[in-house]
Formats: sequence, C-alpha cells, structure tokens
Amino acid sequence: MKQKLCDTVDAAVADVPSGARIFFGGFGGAGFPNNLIQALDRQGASELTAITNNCGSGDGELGILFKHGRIRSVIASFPGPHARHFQDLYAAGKIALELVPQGILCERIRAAGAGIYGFYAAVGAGTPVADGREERVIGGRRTVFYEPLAAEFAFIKAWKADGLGNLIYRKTARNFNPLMAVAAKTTIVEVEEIVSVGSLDPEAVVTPFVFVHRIVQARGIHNVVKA
Amino acid sequence: MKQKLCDTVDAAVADVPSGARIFFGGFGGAGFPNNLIQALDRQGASELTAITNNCGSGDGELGILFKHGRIRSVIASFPGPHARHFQDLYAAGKIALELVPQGILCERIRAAGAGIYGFYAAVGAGTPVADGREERVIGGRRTVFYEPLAAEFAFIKAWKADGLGNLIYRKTARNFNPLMAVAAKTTIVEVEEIVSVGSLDPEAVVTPFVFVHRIVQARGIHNVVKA
Amino acid sequence: MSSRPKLTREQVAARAALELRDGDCVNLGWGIPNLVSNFVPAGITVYFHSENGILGMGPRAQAGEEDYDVVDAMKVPVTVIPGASFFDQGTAHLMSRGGHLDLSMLGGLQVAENGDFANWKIPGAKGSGGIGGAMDIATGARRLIVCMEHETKEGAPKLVRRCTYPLTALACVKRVITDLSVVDVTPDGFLLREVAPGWIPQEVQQHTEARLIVRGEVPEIKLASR
Amino acid sequence: MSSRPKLTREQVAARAALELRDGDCVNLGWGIPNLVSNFVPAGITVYFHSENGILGMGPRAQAGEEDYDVVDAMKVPVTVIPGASFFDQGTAHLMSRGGHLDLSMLGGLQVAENGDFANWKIPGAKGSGGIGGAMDIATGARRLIVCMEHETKEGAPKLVRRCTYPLTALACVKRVITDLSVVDVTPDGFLLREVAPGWIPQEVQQHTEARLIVRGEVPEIKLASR
Repeated sequence: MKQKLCDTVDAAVADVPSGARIFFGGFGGAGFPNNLIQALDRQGASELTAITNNCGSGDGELGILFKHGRIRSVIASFPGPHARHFQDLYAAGKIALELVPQGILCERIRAAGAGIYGFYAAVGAGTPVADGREERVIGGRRTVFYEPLAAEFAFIKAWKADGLGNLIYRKTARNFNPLMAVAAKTTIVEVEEIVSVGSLDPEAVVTPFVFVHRIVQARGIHNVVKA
Repeated sequence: MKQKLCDTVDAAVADVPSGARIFFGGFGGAGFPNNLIQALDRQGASELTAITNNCGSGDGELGILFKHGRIRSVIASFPGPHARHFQDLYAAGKIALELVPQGILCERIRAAGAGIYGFYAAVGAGTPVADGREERVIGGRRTVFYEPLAAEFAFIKAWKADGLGNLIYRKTARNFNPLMAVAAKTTIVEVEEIVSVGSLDPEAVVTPFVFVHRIVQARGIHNVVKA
Repeated sequence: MSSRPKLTREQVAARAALELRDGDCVNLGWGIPNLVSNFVPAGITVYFHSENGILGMGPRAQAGEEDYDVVDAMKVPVTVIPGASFFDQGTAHLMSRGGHLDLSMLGGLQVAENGDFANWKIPGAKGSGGIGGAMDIATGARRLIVCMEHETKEGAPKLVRRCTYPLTALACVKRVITDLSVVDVTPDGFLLREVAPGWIPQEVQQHTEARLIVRGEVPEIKLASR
Repeated sequence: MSSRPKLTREQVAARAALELRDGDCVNLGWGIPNLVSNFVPAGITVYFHSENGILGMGPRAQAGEEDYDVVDAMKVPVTVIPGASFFDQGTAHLMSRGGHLDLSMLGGLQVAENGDFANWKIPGAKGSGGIGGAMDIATGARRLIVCMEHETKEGAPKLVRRCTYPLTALACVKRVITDLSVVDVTPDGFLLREVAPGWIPQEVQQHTEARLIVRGEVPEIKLASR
C-alpha cells in the first residue's frame, strides 16, 4: 500500500526542486496551505512558478516566498494590492505575471486534470486577456481559446483527511483546493485532522483519495488567529 | 419568491412541448426520474430529443417513451441491447442516434452549463466518433473538438430536496443528475423526500438550488423493487 | 450645473437594492455593490452568491463570532442564511459564467453606450492590477447592473462613447446606477431612466460623455426607505 | 496445434488479477475483466472504480441485502469498502480520462500490434451498438490491459496487425491477457511474455495474425492460487 502520511510538513515538501511549477490553494484568507508554504520557504527551492489566485498579504500566505525571492513566475487571477513583496518584485521587473480571469483559472486547472486539452469561453473576448490567444466565433459569440494548466505539485489545505487521502474541506476554505488536487502530478495536502479510514461519509467526500499523494497534519501557522 | 414545488408529476411536466430537447438522468437502474418519464408519456409530447446515457430496459425507464413513439432523436452513450423499443425503432430507421463516449457526454453537458463553448479531448480520435469533427494536435496528441450539449429541460432524480431546490442524491443514484441539472433551461427534479429549508448541511448540498426550477415529490414508480 | 448634491455611495446602493426581487440569486462585486446587501427591501429574501463558494451569504459576522473559514470575496467573515450551500470556486464560477445568477452588480470604471464595460485596470496605474472574478461574472451575467460614481474623482466621465480602459467584457451591461442617474443600455445607446433628486436631464448630460437618450419625463430616483 | 486446453475465462481473470498492486485504483470493464475482482491476491487491498461514481467498490451485495442505489456499471447491486466515495459520473470520468487510475482492464474485440484497440462494435452486427465508458477509460488509462479470448468463436484472430473494427482508442493498450498468452505491446510490436500451460510460442503464433516477438524462453502462465 502506498504510504501517503508524512510526519512533518518539511518532509512533505523536501523533494520540491527549484524551477517547479506549483498550485497553491486558498482564497480570501481561507484554505491556504500556510504550513506547507512555510516549509517550502525553509527548504529553499527557488525559480518557482506559482499558480494561485493571489500573491499573499504582507509576509503571510505566499508573501514569504516572494519576500525571499523563491518565485520567478506567477499565473494568478488577482495578485492583490496587499501582496507587497510580489508587487515590489513586479515593479522591479523581476517577476513574470500572467493574469487569468478567476473562473477561467479554475476551468484551466480542472481541464488539466480532466484530460481536456483546451476550451473556448466568451470570457476575455475583447480584453487584454485575449492577446495572443486564438479567437473563434461560436454560436454567434466571440470566444477565446484557453489551454489547460497543469503543475508538478499542488499545495492544498483541507479540514480532514482519512489515511488514504479522502478529503473534506471546511466551508469557504474549500475554494480552489479540490480543483488543484486533480491537476498536479503530486498533490500535497495539509490538514487539521487525520481520521481513520471508513470514518468519512462516502457521500460527503469532496476529494476522493485517488487525487492525493501526500498528507500531513499541520499544527502552527493558521490562516488567521481565529476568534 | 419563486414557487418551485409542484403538486404532481403531471403538473411538473405539463408544459413540455413536442419537439423539446430533454436530458434524462439515471444509470444502471439507479437515479432515473421514472415518475416524470411516466408523466411525460401520459402528457403525450412527441418528436422529442432525448439526451441520456441509455434508452431504457423493456418498457422501463425511457422504454415507454420509445414504445409510444414520443422520441425521434437520441444523443446517448450506450443505448443498450435491452432497450428493445429503441432498438426496434432504430432498426426501422425511425430514430436518429448520435453516439457519444460517456465521459465526453458528461463534459459536453457540463460545458453547456458552465459557459464553455467547446473543448478538445483525445477521446474519440481515430474512431468513428471523430467523423465530421474538427481534429487538432495539441501537445503532440490527436484531439477532437466537442461542442456543448444544452437542453430545454432536464428530468432528474434526487433523494432529498429542500423547498428551495437544494438537492442531495443517494449513492450511485447521483450519476448524471447533477451534471444535467446545470445545463437545462428548466430543471425538473423528482425526489423521494422534501425537507425544510435549512435542514440540509450546506457543505453536503450537491446541487445548489440555483440550478433547480421545479420540484416534485414522487411516489409510485421506483427504479426497481427494493429489497 | 446643479447645486444639489450627488447621491452618497449608500444612496446609490439603496437605489440599486430596489432591483432585487424576492428569491433572486445575486452576486455583488467590490465597491458600491458591496453595500447593497445593507438595503435589501423588507419582506424579501435574496440569496447572495460569493465567488469563493457560497450561495446564500448572510450579513457580516458579529464581532466575536467570526469564523475565518466563512469569508466573502473581500475576506470579510460573513454568515450564511438557511438554504445556503458551500461549493468550490469552479462551481461558483460555473454559476456566474454559465448565466445561472439572476442578477450581478459590479463596480465600474467605464461603461460604453454599447454596453462594453471596464472595471479592472486604470491605464498607467502602478501595480500589477488584477482581474479576479469580474470577467467571468460580467460575461456570464443574465442581468448586469454597474453601480458607480457618474464621474471620476478628477471629473472625467465614466459613461462614455467607447471605453478607453482595458475591457472587462464586451456588451454586457444592462443598467448603470450612479450618483446622478439610472441609465439603461439599449440598442440605441444610453437611455436616461432616472435622475438624482433635484437634477434635470440636461445637467446630467453635461456630466456625461456619451449621449443620453431622454424620452418624456425622467423621474427622480426614489430611495429605498428603511 | 496443441491438444492442451485454452484457459477458461476464470483462469484468464485469475492471471489478470496478478497485475493488481496493493492500493491500486482500478477500473474493470465488461467481460473477463469483470471477473478479476474475484481473484484479488490475498493480503492486498484494491480500490475498484466504477464509472457511475464509485471509488472503493466492494463485492456484489448478498442476496437480500441489495441496495439498488448502489450498483456497478453492469447494474449489479454491489457494496463499498471502507474508504470508498461516491461522486457524479463526470467526476468518475475525470478520473478515468485524466489518467488518475493506476490500472484499467477492458474486454476486447481486436488489439493491434501498435496498441490500437477495438472493443465496442462488430461491423455488420445488428443493433445500434454503444460506446459507454470505454473510450474515456481506454484513452486516459495510465496502464491499459485488455483481457479477452485469443480468437473469436469463429476462430478469427483478435491480435492483429491493424484493427479492422471501429476503434475504441489509438495506441492505448499496454498488455493483452488471453486464454493462450500474455503479450505486451512494445515499440517493435507484440512481445510474447507468457503462454498457456502446455502451449509453445509457435503454436500461439499460429492462432495470431500479428507477428509475436519471442525473446528467449517464454514461461507458462502461472495462475493465482486462491
């Protein structure tokens, strides 16, 4: 049987090489794999490509990786004005950025996991997002071609995992996490709690274990101090 | 507030016009909207296009609609050797059939609901499914273009609905039902039980109510006699 | 020029709230739209959609009762109402892009008389900018209402003949609600529906680059009482 | 020709079961593959995938304990094992088409020496035919093993130079397990790995249209003991 449980977040990210392409889950402060991100920072891999909705708040979330110059390229929907370290690097021309509409970001990630080689959507037609992209009129509507977005690693956060890697999420901490789980070669999840196999309701599982490769129970850095 | 609850299955399908294009959920005997199907048969609309995985077993499931000549066109993955009435009509040249690979059928339906105007997949390349379709090599792989599949109505089966139309399904009776729910102009669901708004766990809802337009509690024709 | 004041942001939001119908599923974007939920008319229930995966978002969480796993698209801890559901961000945008929401309201930088819409980038502004969910929401909206100031702080018109800012989506806006007017996008251009109290159409036109079509009497904006 | 019998369907399934590894997620198609779950080697756990939305499908339900909302792709009431999950058919095929399953086993009509595969339609057969999940599963399979009789009932070869039947998928088969042999698809063509007990490579070749590459001694098929 494949052993997926890792003892520490550091062990879980130990083999991430420089130059890796990584999904990072999380949105609006919820569902960020903050402990994995901190471990990756300690590990020191650099020249990373980050696929993420946004680029951190100050030193928080992805901020620390920008602060320490680990990331050279970003594919994101909304880097964010509070992503200070990212914005500094961007202003200095030290980082490449591809802006993707948020729902299209979701679909491009899902497509990579679903064996879809690209799709057309009306989103982005007539906007700078369409620059350099194929356009096609379908059903009378201007549409734009989007290719899938895969990654070598997904860093995600879930609420509970069983020992196999079946996952459930907590409320809006779900966000990008289940989508990213399906599209990475190696999906690494940090969870609040590990439960026994068979204790999750089969109908309530959001991410079936086939999409999960490493599981680590993380204690320490939460998204925010909860009330 | 929109009133979605229908008193009877007959009321729920009363306005389906001849020539309508309808999704029918269900797979392997589970999750078929059998009571809605029977009501549609009583209602008498004809020249229908059915989008479905299969075409019934004898008189069961969709069988009755073929028996009574209600359907003129089928888009299906596996009509089935036991779909006797369909097969008779097909052999007599009285019915049009488009065969679609099952997972592609799912994706084409989902695409219609998701604002996706078409996609490429390797599935079907080099097979009769690709006849008449655009092919494109993407990332070294031969792929085929698939357009979305929308419908005017979705006939689906769920386990429980609340009064708003939030749905949960039971085990493998889920199958195509949540996919079809998102892609029809009017989604009609038959359920075993209607529960009060607020009694379904927000995290367990599979089909949020925004996709559901009519709800009817159906008693009578079950998929099979349960043990 | 009129000496009457323009509407406050809250008043614009209050007027926008009159667009809500009982049972509607509605996405509210950043800016003035974010205030609209404070003015839902009495006696109706509106199911607010948040692109991070909520349908049925309720008011902000009370101090001390915040759950930081229940946040809106602006990171604010919120509540949910009975009948709410949680789902992933892709499903949230399937709803928005797929045309499943009854109504979407977004803040805006420019709206053109053909319905083109710009709300995410001011040319020359510093920083990376960001798109967020606006493009999916605007493109897929069944009914998109833009709520914004009628002019920029510098007095530049925002209801324009052609957008000069990078677009969010083509020909998507149905109605614009500003601190001076309510304007519909029609095949003929902008149709002036309502003016701010004390303002007359000619005055509003002076603050507008695009031509405003006026048909008969233009009533004053009625504010929601609450 | 050998006087030794060919393997039974159960024996083919038993041989195929030796391909299973502990913890594998596996889809089993119609025909001989459907029997494989009866021969899972002792001491390992395999998570069977069903395209109607199960990962972790267990044995058939006992008589009297059937739940007709828990069926496999052949409509048979089944059980689930600890760690199982239910999901919609689209997610089930995201798994298959997206390359997430460790192993897929399908029944076959023809396999070509370039790995092309036909399993859904016999030219001229009556009826509409049907594709089902086979194309998604075959196209997306990380490792596709075809389990079938070596020849048709009429004695026509099924391991062929080029498929003449309508294809299921291009260049997708990795291994074929038949009642006469185990054959791998390699860049050079079919490599004969094992032969049925009592058979020799030359005899198997006589039942095969495509050329079988033989490298050294070809061992006999060992059947799972259970």
